[in-house]
Amino acid sequence: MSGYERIAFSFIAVCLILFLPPLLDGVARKIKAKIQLRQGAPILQTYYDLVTFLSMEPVYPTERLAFRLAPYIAFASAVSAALVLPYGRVIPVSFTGDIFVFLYVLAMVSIAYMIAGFSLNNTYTNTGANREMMIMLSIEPVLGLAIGTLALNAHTLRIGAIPFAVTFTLSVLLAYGLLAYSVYVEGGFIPFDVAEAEQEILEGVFSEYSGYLLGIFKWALMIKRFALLWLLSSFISIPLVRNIASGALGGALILVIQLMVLFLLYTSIAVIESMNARLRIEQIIRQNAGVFVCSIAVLVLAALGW
Amino acid sequence: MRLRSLYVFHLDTGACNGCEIELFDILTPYYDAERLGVRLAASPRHAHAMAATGPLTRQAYYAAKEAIKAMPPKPRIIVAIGTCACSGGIFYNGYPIYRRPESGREGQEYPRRGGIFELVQDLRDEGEYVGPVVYIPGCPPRPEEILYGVALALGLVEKQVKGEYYTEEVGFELPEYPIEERIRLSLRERLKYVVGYFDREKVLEDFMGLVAKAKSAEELHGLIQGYCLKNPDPRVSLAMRVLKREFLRLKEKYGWEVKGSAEALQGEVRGLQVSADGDAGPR
Amino acid sequence: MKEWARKITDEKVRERYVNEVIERFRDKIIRVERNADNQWMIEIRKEDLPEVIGYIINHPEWKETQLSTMVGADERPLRGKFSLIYWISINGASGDVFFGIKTYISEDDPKFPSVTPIHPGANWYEREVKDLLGLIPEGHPDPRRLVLPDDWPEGVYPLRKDFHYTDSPKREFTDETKYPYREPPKGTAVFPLGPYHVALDEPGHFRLYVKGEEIVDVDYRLFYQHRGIEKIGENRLTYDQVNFIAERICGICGTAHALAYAQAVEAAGGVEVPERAEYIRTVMAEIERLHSHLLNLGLACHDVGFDKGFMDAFRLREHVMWLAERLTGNRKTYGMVVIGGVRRDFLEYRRSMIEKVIRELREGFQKWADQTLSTKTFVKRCEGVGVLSYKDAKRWSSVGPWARGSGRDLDARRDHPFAAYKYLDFKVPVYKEGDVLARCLVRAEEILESIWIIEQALDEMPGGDILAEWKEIPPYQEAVGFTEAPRGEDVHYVMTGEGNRLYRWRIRASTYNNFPALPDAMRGNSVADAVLIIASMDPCYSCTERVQVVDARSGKVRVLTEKELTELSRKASRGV
Amino acid sequence: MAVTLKYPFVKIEAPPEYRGVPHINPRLCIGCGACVNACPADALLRIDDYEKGTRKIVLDVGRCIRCARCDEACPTGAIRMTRNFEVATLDRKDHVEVVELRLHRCPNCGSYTDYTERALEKALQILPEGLFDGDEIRKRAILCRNCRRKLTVDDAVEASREVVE
Repeated sequence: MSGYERIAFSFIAVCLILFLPPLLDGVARKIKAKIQLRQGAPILQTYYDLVTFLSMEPVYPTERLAFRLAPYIAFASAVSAALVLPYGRVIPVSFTGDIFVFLYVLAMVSIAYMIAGFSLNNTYTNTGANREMMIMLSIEPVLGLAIGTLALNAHTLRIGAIPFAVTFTLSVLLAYGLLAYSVYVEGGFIPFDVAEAEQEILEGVFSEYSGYLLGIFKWALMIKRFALLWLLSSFISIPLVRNIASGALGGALILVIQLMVLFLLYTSIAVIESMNARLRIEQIIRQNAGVFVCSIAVLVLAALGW
Repeated sequence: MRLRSLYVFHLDTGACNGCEIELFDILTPYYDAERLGVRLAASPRHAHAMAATGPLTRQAYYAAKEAIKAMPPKPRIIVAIGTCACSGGIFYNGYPIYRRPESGREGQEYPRRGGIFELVQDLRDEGEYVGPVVYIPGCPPRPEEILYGVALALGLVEKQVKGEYYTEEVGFELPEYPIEERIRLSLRERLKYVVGYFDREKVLEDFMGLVAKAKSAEELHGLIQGYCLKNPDPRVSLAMRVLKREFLRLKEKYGWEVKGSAEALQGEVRGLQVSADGDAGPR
Repeated sequence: MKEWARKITDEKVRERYVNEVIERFRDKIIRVERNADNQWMIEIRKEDLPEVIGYIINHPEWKETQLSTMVGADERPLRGKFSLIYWISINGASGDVFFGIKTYISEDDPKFPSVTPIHPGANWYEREVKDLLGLIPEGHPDPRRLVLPDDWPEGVYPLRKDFHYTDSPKREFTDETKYPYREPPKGTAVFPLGPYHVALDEPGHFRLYVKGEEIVDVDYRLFYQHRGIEKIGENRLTYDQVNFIAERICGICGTAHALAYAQAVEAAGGVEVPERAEYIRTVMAEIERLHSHLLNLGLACHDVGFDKGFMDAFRLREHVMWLAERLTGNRKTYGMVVIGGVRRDFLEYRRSMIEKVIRELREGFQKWADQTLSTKTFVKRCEGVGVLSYKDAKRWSSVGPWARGSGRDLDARRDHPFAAYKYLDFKVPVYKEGDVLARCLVRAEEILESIWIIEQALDEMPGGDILAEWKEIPPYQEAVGFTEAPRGEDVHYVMTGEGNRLYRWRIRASTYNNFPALPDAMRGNSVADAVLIIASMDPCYSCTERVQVVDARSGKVRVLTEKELTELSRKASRGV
Repeated sequence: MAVTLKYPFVKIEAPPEYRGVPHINPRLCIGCGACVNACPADALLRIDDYEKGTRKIVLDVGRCIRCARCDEACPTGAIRMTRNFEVATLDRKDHVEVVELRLHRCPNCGSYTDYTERALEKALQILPEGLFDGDEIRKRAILCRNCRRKLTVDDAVEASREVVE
């Protein structure tokens, strides 16, 4: 792999991480609007929203530093999570054991959300933080086990290297299912968006944020969703084309397919979202507990070599 | 820079829900305010604009004040939706409605005071920044009306109304009709009970047209028969016949000379009564 | 049943009810007077209030007895005393009777024994007369302020005749004058809801006392929207103008209020309404019910994050709104009903417009219901949530779909036929489960019933005038007017006055009777469902494939028996 | 297919039955004040100035609840519900329409009466010509209330004004 390819793809990666998520959000909004038989916002609307928020002064309901820092922590964590994933044949940041880093920084986004929620004496933010915590605690192990199963199969602890090495067995296929589920839940899509439920708890933690802090926070969450879905899309697309793609051109091919799968995923998620109502938190926890048991079984299967 | 994104927080200061639901309505498929970048904000902290409805009751006043203060310092656009928010509406001087002392409670001031502006003025007096107020009257305003107001706030359209001050110089018209003004007014009043205030103008106009053509009561009778045959609406036909009966009765009452013999006319009037009361309306 | 047949049976039944009360309390009754066809006023001493009212309301054989409204009036200029009237109705299609239990209270001793301990449904009414007239209910379990704003001074009573309607006295707004909420139960946290909460379309403050996410108890402060309408109606406006403020009591069920008011004045003043006007009123009331129920079903979807259902319901509803706009000139606040009749006629083209819209609506609504009930996550959120037992519904005198979802079989359209309902045939859906889904099914069925009612009314609409001429209303006549709004029975009491103005006007909206029952429905549920339950008191969810079956068989709702319908909806409620 | 209307980018007309904002045609208004009495929301005002001899009929669209009672009451059809609804503005003054009319001055004593010149003209138009001695009434109708009382004339104008109102 040439240095140029590395630099070019890393640059593209950073651009994608920062600027693609709002577009994806806009696309999702447009799709939902179309399903509801209305025109919907322009595809670029999320950019406009972000720009207006980022250009506005926030109001500080508290003096606590945690409140001010939380959006930045979330943003940095989300970007870091996205950076350990493969873009074409290039992984911008890669080292042994980055699986754990990925899971860790992903959790950090949620933790930042909780820090923010608990830094205020407000029932809505507290409830939002509480729900986020419960969801994270119930789904992160599933995500970890799913990736762990795949890592076991691929014999690598680099998350970006897994899709290049994974072989298809029963346990891997099941792990893919679990991965998809946990990505969906962790992404906070309907029916699992209880932490930011607008009608129930006024978007939870966000209810006290304003101005550019809100902008950064929302951006961070979009990047987190992007990272999660990019993970899934990489795991789907790279094994398909890894044998025929070599060199910089191959990398570009992979990237294109990754993007296509990503858009496909986003589209289907938007469709699922508009066809569902939000669940109650205890319903979600019950469901996730069941899935967790399954994921342990899958890991055992993988350990047995199936 | 034109605002391309407008998060609106909805503030109900005691409205009847008519405006609330129309506000919801502009988010729904036929109107879809999202295409203009409008979204309902969950919290005043996110809001660029505050959509206020209601006449501002005293109980809501304090909470409403806190809500506006919780908004980011700028732009704080206030969108007053509905007549109540614009000026207090029909409730303007009820005892639980908030009004500033200088607005009085029974004044003859104009533009009429009341509604959300009382709160805006209080906040400005306290030194809080509050942005422009867009007034969207209506009871409740149609969704298009609200969209128009929002578009005005976003700078997408130009305003169309302008205050007017007319004096005698505009001139005076006292229109003449084919029938005497007093009789016209009586007939107009009678029609209110038959077809209602809205449709009566059209019916009366048609009737006067026929009267102008007719030279005698018989001829009028014939013309009205013809009109009813052409017009398939039984309600309009009924109204026409009622009008004719009333018209002939009034003519007689005031001692005008009615063409045709009195006896024939009497018989006709009686006949009309039967037909007007008997076969009226669709069954 | 034909009208004359109903009248004859009714008269006998009525006599039985009235005679029984008179027999039993012979020595306690001071005066009995028949105010209107179905309204008897019985005057008693104030000490006997709890006994007499308790007897009628808790009568074991009388069906669905109900405290319909309670009126306090300042009759000092007339008789030197205050008056109280408890209006109790008998429902359940077992006789059309309203009892007005009246008592006078002197100014020197403005106390009366509270009825609330016997019938909790009187809770708000008695707090309200305390606020507005200064009559003190003795033995009331919760004598906190209800109606007046927190910054209203003590000892000023706006509904007394010596209070000028535009006065607005104030006291300092401090922490002490703030509403005294109940202390949270041990080990609970307070979860405030409102007054400005996105999903509550009106302001009201709720305190949910929660353990984790479970609601243990609820307290509330409402009347953020108290606008002093009664006082304005008694002072500033004339009889005809009051219709328009009555319409603006509620922007969603305005016609029901305007109609209730008009009927009250018509009953008090002996104004005969032309038959055609009655039919037009009926059609307008049903069109209003259509849009209101669609709205409520849509908002229920919105409250659980199911935006597709919300958008689709509103898309359907929009056609009803456009229809209303073309019929009356406005999408809401139709301005149709006035004393003596209606203001606009249904010309031929308007008739065919209605027919077309309701035909399309029936189809569209069935599709919507199908789609919504096949959304598993949505049904999961509604089933078994916010259960209101029959006992609770009865003891709070709840009305409308909120009560019918809990098994109360009452509907003013059938039990106290007004407008043209006496000539029409329709069913009153009742469900026993008492949860949010049950309320939803009631509403969904009512949409179909409404369509059916409109079809009949258009077919049978007679000719004639649409407005009666009336010159003068005799002063100091009392009567109540009642309608079935989309949310339940609305009752307006009027006492006519001099100078083309009302002496006393008492509005009782349906939610007034439903709201006090809300804490009972919310206890034990999750915080996440709080908004949904609140919404379901008023709006509701979807209906089911049952609707499709109904149409596929015959195109008419009539064909299915009640039993079949109930079975089908049971299936629906068990899961899709 | 999206059903969204293109408004406000494409104009939409309200249906013919729509009750939009009312508008006073100043050429028809006679300043009788029937609309002011009918208005439940006090969106219409009648402000008399006996010094200057003017009457102002003020319509504030921002207070109007669009019940069309004024339309119903107006004897000359001067105030009418239009189909216009695009009246949002940032300045409440844009909502106010004022018609200023001259009050009739009594030719006998020179003080202003409580009706306008135009209302008098209208009243004379309504007066039944054949019924009484028209000229006599016409002579008395133009006097102010006091002068008329002095002349002990029956209140024909009042009667006709009642018809108007």
